[in-house]
Amino acid sequence: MDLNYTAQDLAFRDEVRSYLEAHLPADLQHKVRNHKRMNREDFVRWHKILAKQGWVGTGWQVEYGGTGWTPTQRHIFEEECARAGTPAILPFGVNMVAPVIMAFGNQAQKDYYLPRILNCDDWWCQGYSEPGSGSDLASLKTRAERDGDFYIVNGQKTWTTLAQHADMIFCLVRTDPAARKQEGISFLLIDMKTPGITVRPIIMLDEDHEVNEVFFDNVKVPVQNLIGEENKGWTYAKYLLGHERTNIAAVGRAKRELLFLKRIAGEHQKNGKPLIDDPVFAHKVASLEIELMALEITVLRVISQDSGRPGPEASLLKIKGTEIQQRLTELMLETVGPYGLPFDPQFLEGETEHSLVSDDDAAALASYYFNYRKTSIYGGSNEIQKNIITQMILGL
Amino acid sequence: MDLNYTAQDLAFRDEVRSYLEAHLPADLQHKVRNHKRMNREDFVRWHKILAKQGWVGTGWQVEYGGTGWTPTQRHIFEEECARAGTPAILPFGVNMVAPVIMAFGNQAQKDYYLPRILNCDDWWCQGYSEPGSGSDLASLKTRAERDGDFYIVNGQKTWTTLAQHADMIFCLVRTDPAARKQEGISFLLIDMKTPGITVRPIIMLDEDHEVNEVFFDNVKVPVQNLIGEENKGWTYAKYLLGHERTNIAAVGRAKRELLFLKRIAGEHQKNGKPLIDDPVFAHKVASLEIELMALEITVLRVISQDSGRPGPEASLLKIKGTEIQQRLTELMLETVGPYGLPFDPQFLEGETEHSLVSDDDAAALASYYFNYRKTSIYGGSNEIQKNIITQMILGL
Amino acid sequence: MDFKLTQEQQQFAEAIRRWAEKDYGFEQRKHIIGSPKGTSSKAWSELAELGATALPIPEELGGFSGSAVDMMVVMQELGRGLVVEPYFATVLAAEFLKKAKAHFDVLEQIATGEKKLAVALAEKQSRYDLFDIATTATPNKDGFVLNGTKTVVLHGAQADMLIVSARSNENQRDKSGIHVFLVDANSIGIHRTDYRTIDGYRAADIRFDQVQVAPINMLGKENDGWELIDEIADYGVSLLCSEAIGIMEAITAATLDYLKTRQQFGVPIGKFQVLQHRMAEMFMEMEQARSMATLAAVKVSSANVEERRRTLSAAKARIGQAARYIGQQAVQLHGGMGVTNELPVAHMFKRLTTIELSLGDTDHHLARFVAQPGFKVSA
Amino acid sequence: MDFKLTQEQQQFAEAIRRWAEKDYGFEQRKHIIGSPKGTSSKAWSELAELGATALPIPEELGGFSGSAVDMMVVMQELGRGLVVEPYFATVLAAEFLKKAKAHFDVLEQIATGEKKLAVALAEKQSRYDLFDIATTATPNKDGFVLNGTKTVVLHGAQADMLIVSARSNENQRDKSGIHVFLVDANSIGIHRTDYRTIDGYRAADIRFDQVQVAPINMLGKENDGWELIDEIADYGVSLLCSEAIGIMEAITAATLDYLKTRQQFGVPIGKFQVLQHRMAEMFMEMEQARSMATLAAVKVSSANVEERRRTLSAAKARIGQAARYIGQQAVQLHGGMGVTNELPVAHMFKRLTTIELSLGDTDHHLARFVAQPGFKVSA
Repeated sequence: MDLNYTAQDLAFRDEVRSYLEAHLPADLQHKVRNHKRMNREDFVRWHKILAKQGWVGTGWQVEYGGTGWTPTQRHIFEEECARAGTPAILPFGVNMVAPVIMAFGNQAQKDYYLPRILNCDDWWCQGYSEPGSGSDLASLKTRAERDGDFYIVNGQKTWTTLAQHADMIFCLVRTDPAARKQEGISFLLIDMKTPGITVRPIIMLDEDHEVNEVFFDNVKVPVQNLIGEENKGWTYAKYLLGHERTNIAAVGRAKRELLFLKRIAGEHQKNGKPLIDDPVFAHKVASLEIELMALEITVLRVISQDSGRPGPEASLLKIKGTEIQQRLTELMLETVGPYGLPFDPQFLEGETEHSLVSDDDAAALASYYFNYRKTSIYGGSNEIQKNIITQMILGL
Repeated sequence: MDLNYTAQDLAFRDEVRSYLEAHLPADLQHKVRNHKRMNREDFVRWHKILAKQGWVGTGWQVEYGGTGWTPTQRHIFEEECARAGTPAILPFGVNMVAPVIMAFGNQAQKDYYLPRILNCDDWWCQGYSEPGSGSDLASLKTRAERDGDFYIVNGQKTWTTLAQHADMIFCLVRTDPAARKQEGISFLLIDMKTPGITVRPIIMLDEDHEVNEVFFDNVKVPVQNLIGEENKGWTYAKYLLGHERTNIAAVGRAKRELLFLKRIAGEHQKNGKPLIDDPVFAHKVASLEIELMALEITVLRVISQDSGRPGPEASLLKIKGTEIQQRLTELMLETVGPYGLPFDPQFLEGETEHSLVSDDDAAALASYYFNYRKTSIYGGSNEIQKNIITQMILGL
Repeated sequence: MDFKLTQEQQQFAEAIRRWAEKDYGFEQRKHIIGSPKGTSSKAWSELAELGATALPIPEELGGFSGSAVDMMVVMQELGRGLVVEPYFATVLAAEFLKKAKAHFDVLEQIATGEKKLAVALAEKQSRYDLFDIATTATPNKDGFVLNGTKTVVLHGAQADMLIVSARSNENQRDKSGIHVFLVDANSIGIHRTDYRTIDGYRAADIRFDQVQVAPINMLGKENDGWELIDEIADYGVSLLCSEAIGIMEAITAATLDYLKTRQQFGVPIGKFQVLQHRMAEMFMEMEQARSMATLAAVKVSSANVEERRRTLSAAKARIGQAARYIGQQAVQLHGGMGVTNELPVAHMFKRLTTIELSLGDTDHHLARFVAQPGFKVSA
Repeated sequence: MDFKLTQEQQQFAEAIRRWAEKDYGFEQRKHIIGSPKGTSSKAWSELAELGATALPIPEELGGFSGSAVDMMVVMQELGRGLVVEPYFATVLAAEFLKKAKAHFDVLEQIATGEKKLAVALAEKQSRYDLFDIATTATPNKDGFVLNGTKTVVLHGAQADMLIVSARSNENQRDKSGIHVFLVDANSIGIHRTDYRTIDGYRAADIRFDQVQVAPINMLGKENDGWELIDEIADYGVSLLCSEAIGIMEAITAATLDYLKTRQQFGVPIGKFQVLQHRMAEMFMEMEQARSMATLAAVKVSSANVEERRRTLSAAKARIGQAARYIGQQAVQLHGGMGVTNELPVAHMFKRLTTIELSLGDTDHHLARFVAQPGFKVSA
């Protein structure tokens, strides 16, 4: 039993920390720390900075341009990024489609796509969910019919994150409608510029444009864009779903947000004293902080147990991680109270000065609270995660 | 909209209150208010005092010796009894078997049993649950086979409250094993002195002897002890289950217990000040008190809506009532903390002086907390109550 | 004891409900919110025609002398319809004039729908302590001069007149030394910044720069404004509680409907026991909240000040808790659809949330409940 | 970073577990609890033979110099077996002697199992504030004279010697002026009232009536006992946290088993989704608690006092919360059987409850966590 990092790990942490201090642009950091909205350019800029350093493929093997880090190093890197307040490296390319290409793609696909992913030459999005499928992913209906050297794709995807910026989409499509639900599904890569694709925004409850519907109307996709074998797509999708859960607990970000919460609760007053000195509020913050302390150890236990790829315990990390994130947003909104009501999307985009009496800190917090309700729904709702614990861990 | 009692109701309340002040024996009141254990004699004494006043059959029609009170009057009476701290009138005779006898019994049964119930000449207990039946009551297995003028009863009942004191038991027995689950059940009254009956105590987690197993080994029961028709017992049982829920919210008792909680939280210290002045603890008490205020209004809304016999809303009252009762016991135990640990059953029975340094108030509180875990289990577990709400109110 | 609504109350409720369903539907509302003004003159006229603006005004001033219970009925329906018009702000302001028995002409104009008002009490530092006032009222020969800034004034920019609190002494958190004024919103020296709020309403920051107010415009007793504010804030709480009940009914019904129709794994999701019990919890929360909203509407008129404060704070705390649970769970049970702006459920959730943060949140009111002298001895 | 137990730790755990299963089963335990003494000399000898009593004692005094993590392993197994012997009391007392580096003979006798000790700190008024001491220590020519009463002293009547706190000044809640003594439990003037506790343990009220103590029996520095008490109370907290984890594992396993075997409505009740998710919640609570118990065992030896206090209070608070949830839900899922004394589940529930109330409950430790200077700036 030794809960300390090794000297090597500590040296690595210092290296990452110094690098981030030197290379993270102040304007991006400010946006992240203040819960402002990130645009395409923000994401790409940060991705390319990290790509230059060779720190994008943190879960990739070295042969593909990855870092070859240990699970502990990856964890440290993610924690340091969160601590500093970097924009996210969006997972759709690096952590979702890339592992599938590495595992099941052919050499040409690897040679073409992987370097482009590392360097953010393509913006990827994910075509899994469909209207009506919800938690029952395998019930998807989008059809792909073989026609010579092409598949003709017809159907609709939904909840497609940031598809409005995307160059490429990876899709689950049904190639054998006669087969059973999980069979007859294939995994296709589709160029978003192909005629017949329409992207329709879905506006979220904080009025942000984060997800979309993507419509396919006789979209011609070259057969060389098929990953692996036809009708084996569900296997690849399940493989990917395992990968998706990396860092899902988001302990590092939660620690940064907890500091933010403590700071604003030290500035807002209750009974003429800082809110953080109110025993009732302080107890709520303390309970949350302790939950986070516990989760951090739980994450480290999972990492130390295996190769860094969590099994069904990932469900626990997802549930607890999102509960903590949501609770943080609740307490932030409680802290600013009525000063959280003013709504100024342009300010959140970083385009205008905030004209209000109420402080800048408060401006994004209601949106943040509302937006984060999604975290217990997406990536397999927390109810689905409990089903997984029930079945895979408890054997009920 | 008028949330005040009428002048008549207020006069009635004053009458009840004065009566209880004059007639409730101080020793019984002391036991009740201090969560001590009641013995057979305690229950009988109070029952007979009320019987003299004619206030036992509060839900009975006047023709059977009942009070003929309105639902509001019954509510006021129950509230006043709770406020004063009277022993309970045990429901098994008055509120459970009596309504069944009135509705489905023959004249001889009415003439014989009902006056005896009012006057507590017989101590009744309930033979419903069986090992293995749990929430699935209709799966009962106890057999009654007709043999001339008798039924021969074989089987086992369990969770039989205070059967160790009982003169009579009303039982659900299976008279037609070939019929479907809910059919083939009959409703029998059985004299506990009949040869072949054995009562085995089940000791509760607070070591109290409150429930029992009752074994029937070729017990001969005269056929005139059958209620209504053979094989129609399930109908009568369901009728009774509706009656069982009267006053299940127990608002009056909770109000008395809340005062007890506030008193002891004013006496125990935290940080050198009364615990009730600690903001965190005070908030917990306040939340509970507000829940109770809400429940009181909810109860009154239900009473004012119908004839006083709640439908599926009774499930809400049961759940919220037991949640409040359990929360009260939690906060009481939190209040006394380690002083609740000493365990002296003889003191709880009222037989000895408490020899400990720690105060008398604390003596029963751990037992009380542990014992009250049953409230979310018995009478249809709170999970079953939520099923009822789901089906009967929400139509899911 | 009687929980029934009168026939008139029921008719009033039905009239407003029909109007909201027909003339204030989801698309119309969206359009209004997106308009430059953020409110609808047409809707306001219709509310006046329906008698809603006249309801709380005394009969002798052209109103219906509606009680707090009458107002409960209306607020429930406006909640159900998610109506974002300046009704709450106006009737809350009207209550100041009624209690102060002053400016009957304004009350008459409120009744007819000619005038809208807003209540400018909160400041940057006050949070939920409305006695925490930095705005000053300095006496001069013509009355008083106001200086200071009020913030997040609900419908402050849409109002014709404002109720404003200001201070005569230096002690920012002193409960004495507070004046309350009725001020024309277009007075010289008033600068209003209008903005949207997250729930689709409008609010404003209002700066008072040497604003002259006549002595006749002081409401209630000099330096004694806190009592008036405290009492009327409780009235506002009872209105918000009722509004919340209307929203809870609508959001619960929408969620129940979704559970019955949305299919997953081949069955309606309402067949999953976990979701069933969640829905049962939402139902119970709503019923407990409804009980407290009813109690609040009855007790807000209590002459016993402690009873009023105690009950209203209990109601706001309980309803805040229910609002959060019901709102969050309604969204959760709607899954992905719940977090878009495309269904009413998200808008109901947002309004339930801002109600929790208006006129004191759950913790604020729990603390106020505890602070009442009777807390330690009553049950 | 390494969360693995050493091979020795695993072997130790297995040995204790086998012993508890074989020689300290449900019926044997019931018999011991019902016996006049309430503990078992035989079990104590066996624990000594297994090396449990020697584990925390320094090697040079016949022990194994076991670390807090070693003790975690043992306490988990004693928790799993619901062992009611005076092990916790004795090793907590031993820690006073170890930290004070005194009375090596007593430590040797603890290692061999010859002596049992208890810790008499709490008083009628102290609740969880162990510095709140009314018992007085008056200096005289032979050392000190103790007067006062300690209450709910765990295994106080079964102990051969007692650790006692007493005060040299008049200020009952002053953190200075506190002495700690080692006192022979059979000294003249000591009156012990033995009784059962609700969880099957024994405790005593102990009156000190002019009890003479020699100067050599003062532990640590004069007037400076609070630091010692505070540190060792944290050690006790870490032991209790580990014990709780052992119980949680057992009660969770028993409940899971019950869900799989108990039939209702024709299926195992574990097929009902609501009960499945309840069980999943229990599992998550246990895992979060386990993380904190591990952290506590590691950080209890930290030289950074604030880090120690902060972590130990965090652990006790988190485990108290998990203990309550898991205990209550295990009983609930067992239905009627859960509220009888006939299954181990009820006894585990009771012990989990009393652990929550020992050495500071959840609120006490949350407040202590908040009171650490770093709370406002650390995460």
